[in-house]
Amino acid sequence: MIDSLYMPYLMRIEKITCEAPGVKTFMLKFVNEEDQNNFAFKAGQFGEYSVFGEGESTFCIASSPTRKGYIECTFRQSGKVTNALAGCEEGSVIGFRGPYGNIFPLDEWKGKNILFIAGGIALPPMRCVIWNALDTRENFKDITIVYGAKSVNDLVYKNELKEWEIRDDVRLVTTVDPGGETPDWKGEVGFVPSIVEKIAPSAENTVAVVCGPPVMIKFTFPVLAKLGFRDENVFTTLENRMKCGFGKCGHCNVGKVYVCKDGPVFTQAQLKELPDEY
Amino acid sequence: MNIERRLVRKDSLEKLFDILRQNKKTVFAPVMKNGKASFKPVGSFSSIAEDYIQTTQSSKEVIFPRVEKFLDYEKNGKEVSIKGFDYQSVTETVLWGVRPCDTIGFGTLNSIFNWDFKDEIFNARLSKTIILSFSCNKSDDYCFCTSVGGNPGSTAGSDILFTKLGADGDYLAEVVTEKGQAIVALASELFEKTESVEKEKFLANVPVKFNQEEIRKKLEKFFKSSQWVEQSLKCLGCGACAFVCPTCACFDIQDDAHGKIGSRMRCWDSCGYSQFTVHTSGHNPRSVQSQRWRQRIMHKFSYMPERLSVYGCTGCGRCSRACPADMNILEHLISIQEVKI
Amino acid sequence: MDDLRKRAKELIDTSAVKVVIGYEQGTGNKTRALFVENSEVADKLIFDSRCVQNLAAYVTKQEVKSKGKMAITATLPVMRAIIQLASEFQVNDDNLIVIGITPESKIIDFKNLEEVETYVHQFQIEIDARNREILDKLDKMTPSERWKFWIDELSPCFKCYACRAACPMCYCSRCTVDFNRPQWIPVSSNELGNLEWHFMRAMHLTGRCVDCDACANACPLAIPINLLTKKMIEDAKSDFGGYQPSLKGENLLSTFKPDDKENFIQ
Amino acid sequence: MAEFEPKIVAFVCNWCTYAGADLTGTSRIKYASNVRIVRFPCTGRIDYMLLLKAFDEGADGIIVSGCHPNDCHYTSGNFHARRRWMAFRSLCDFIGIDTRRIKFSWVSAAEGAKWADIVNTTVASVRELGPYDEYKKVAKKPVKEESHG
Repeated sequence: MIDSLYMPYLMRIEKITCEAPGVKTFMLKFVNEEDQNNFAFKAGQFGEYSVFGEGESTFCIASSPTRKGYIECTFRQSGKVTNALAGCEEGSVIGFRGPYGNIFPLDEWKGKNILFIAGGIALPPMRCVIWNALDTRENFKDITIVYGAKSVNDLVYKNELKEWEIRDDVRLVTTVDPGGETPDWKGEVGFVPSIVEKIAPSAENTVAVVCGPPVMIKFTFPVLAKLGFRDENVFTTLENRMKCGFGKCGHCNVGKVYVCKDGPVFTQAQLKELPDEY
Repeated sequence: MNIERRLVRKDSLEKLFDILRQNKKTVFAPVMKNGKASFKPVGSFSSIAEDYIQTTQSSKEVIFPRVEKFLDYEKNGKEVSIKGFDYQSVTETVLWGVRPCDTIGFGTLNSIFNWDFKDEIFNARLSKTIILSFSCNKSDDYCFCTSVGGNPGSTAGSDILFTKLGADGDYLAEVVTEKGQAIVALASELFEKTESVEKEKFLANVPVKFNQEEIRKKLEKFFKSSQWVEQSLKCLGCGACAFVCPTCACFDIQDDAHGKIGSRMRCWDSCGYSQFTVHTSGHNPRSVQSQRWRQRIMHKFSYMPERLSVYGCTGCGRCSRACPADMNILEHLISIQEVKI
Repeated sequence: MDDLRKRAKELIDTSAVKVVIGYEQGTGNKTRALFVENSEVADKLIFDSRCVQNLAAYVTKQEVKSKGKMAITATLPVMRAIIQLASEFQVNDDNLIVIGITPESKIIDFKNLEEVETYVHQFQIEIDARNREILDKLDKMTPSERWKFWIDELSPCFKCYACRAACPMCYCSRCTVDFNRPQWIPVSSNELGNLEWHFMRAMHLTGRCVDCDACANACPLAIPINLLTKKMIEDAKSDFGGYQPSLKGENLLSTFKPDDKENFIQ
Repeated sequence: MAEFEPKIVAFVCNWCTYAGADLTGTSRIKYASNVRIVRFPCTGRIDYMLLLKAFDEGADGIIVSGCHPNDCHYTSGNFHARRRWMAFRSLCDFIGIDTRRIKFSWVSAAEGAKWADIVNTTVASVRELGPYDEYKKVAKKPVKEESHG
């Protein structure tokens, strides 16, 4: 039987983790073992997750390709499909199409320092590449993670943040917006761009990966420029509305680019060539 | 293959139609309703409309239906079973009476659906469709095929192109593809050998109005022009232009649920809708109509030639005819060409 | 026509308004909306029997509204639409001047919307003879025949929403069909999706429709969708004594009378 | 073939008809079990689209019921509802939806017997009309066959 591009894999929800209010992580395994064996992806790629009867929703694969046998996704309950997903229980079967899109060029980053800057729910797209880098730690020099959220409650992957904090081969700086701290909060207090400016990482031989809400990105780019980062070395992901995931449905088209095909990973240099429609 | 030229007597067309029907082919042909011609499955030759310049909708619907089901699912507790597209359901279909500006559009759609990933469902429909087109012997002010690389007697995309030789004349049949030859083989006695015929004089005269290469070059630097706002002020933001267009292929993917069972399908969508690009957060990258109108033109005349090596317009003029606010694409393209940068 | 142009120029030159919305010669034999923002452009203004697009659809359009105070060339249906919009707080005397225009192309100067309302109230909303005939024909059918008629008529609808876009009363920034939680109307343009879309549209226009036929004129597929709203106008007449758009803002379906008469509630 | 059992969905208000239906039960009055009751705060809340949705999902008949005029818990919800029903019903009729399958009624909290009667007569009349195939055909028709409208 020939299947179409639109046929999803059936995935079983193995484990559900509540990350923050309205934010959940699903660990998904292929229902069909053969699908599992034929499946491969790289850091940065995304998929179309679906609840049958509700529709499909686009988000990244949040687990690292170095961890085999499953994929993970993290989403915030916000629309029709993510709400339906949030209502699923462990053991339920959902749909997944993918992987789609381009990748973070980890091969090109060998021998470099990596600076990860994430805000709020935008850590998941970065978690994949962070773990990928940490699992192949010998390939990179210093790894720094700056992660901020509105409040302590909104920080996702709290267990992993602890793990990264303990590790001595990665520097983790967490921050919450002023007013979002709790009495026993030990991290920074302040907006992500100003924390980046404060810790002032060296731009020398460093790539920066920035994911977060538009306003965070808008104010982080100039800080990075001031620190001497070149546009080609600053990476981010675009989150345009998508439907098909493979460059046909037209939704994510921005200028000559199909975000689902040419992205979601772009350098700041590439973004500067694009019309401001993302 | 070389184009074979044959002569089909005017009263042989009906015989050809009947032979197609006898061979169990579904024939889609223009039918008149409420004063508008549109493609419908047709059972008898007499119901085919004759006097029309252009159908209101393009014939793309036969290959890219407005609702296309991909899969059926059935839920059972936490389990789900799914059944994919039913390729057996795609049967041999004949498109009868298509204009050359429509047939060229199938090439464009083919580029969209196959430029990278291959869309098997589209391909299944395209490969099962036989395109019998008819040259245009009349045109109106909305037509501009000759400005976008087509012409009223273009064989591009057709399996057989018929050209009526004079008001009450017979037809020249140009057999373009093997699919066309297979049709000839079904009714070889109707396709007579003929001397070379000058078909040009029987074709509609559609003057060239602009140069699309020039437009494309101009658009490179035209993104920030105030013209988009001026042109689109009267645009009401409906999707009529996109839905009648032979090359517009944007779609949405939706589920249709009935209790435990349901299906997933794609349905037509339009970049002119305000909701087309809205993020779940509420952020809308193209929040005003001028941006959406710009996207429509840029996509057809700049992005598509760059990415897919085809232009997204066949000059059929349907969008202009269908527009409730008289947004005329030809007029707008000419005014873009005339702007000095 | 000269009067109209003169009036438009005056309004622009004296900065009374930023934009005058009127008609110009379109392509083919069509007319279309013209937005006069400087007085030279005013010479393009025309008015004749072809000018049937309901320009009131533009006064709620963000891009037009944001220009500043507007003036609008208004035939009777447009005036009705304006009053209805005013009753729904979409326009008011501070952001809109109405240039009335009679079928004989005579200009009527209105000082304010109240005067427009007074003018509008001289005329009842009446279904034209041609459509009345069709309605009568449909009335004589059995429900099953009507069902067949509508499923068939609506089947070509590909949900381009030109009817919604052209309707001055459909100004919601997010229409019921655009909601997916819940998904009130099936997105696909299948029989059910089309039926429910047009059903919902007709219900939302009940007591608000100004009978301008903009929806039917806009439909690229010539589906007689205005029959639905016309029927609702007729029934409003027999059930509730009819309605007129009114600045008092008492819409038929947002008000009631304790003694409304029906014959079907047990 | 088993006898056709109509599926009836009843949209009722919380304060009168639902309480009335409750009384039917506590009074041990038997009535047809074909009805599925959906409770609303007020008839004014019963969106007409919900009635169409009931048909979409396979209902053969519908009952809509609430407080008698002047008895509305919210003063005027049922008056608003009445106007909407009048409009809704005439649009249904015009589009060809079988209005014999939609029963509107006022049933107070004291009218347990009336509720039983409304249900029984509705079930009987819908049973006579048979399954609402006309609507079901449109609602459930597979998508692929519709693509060439």
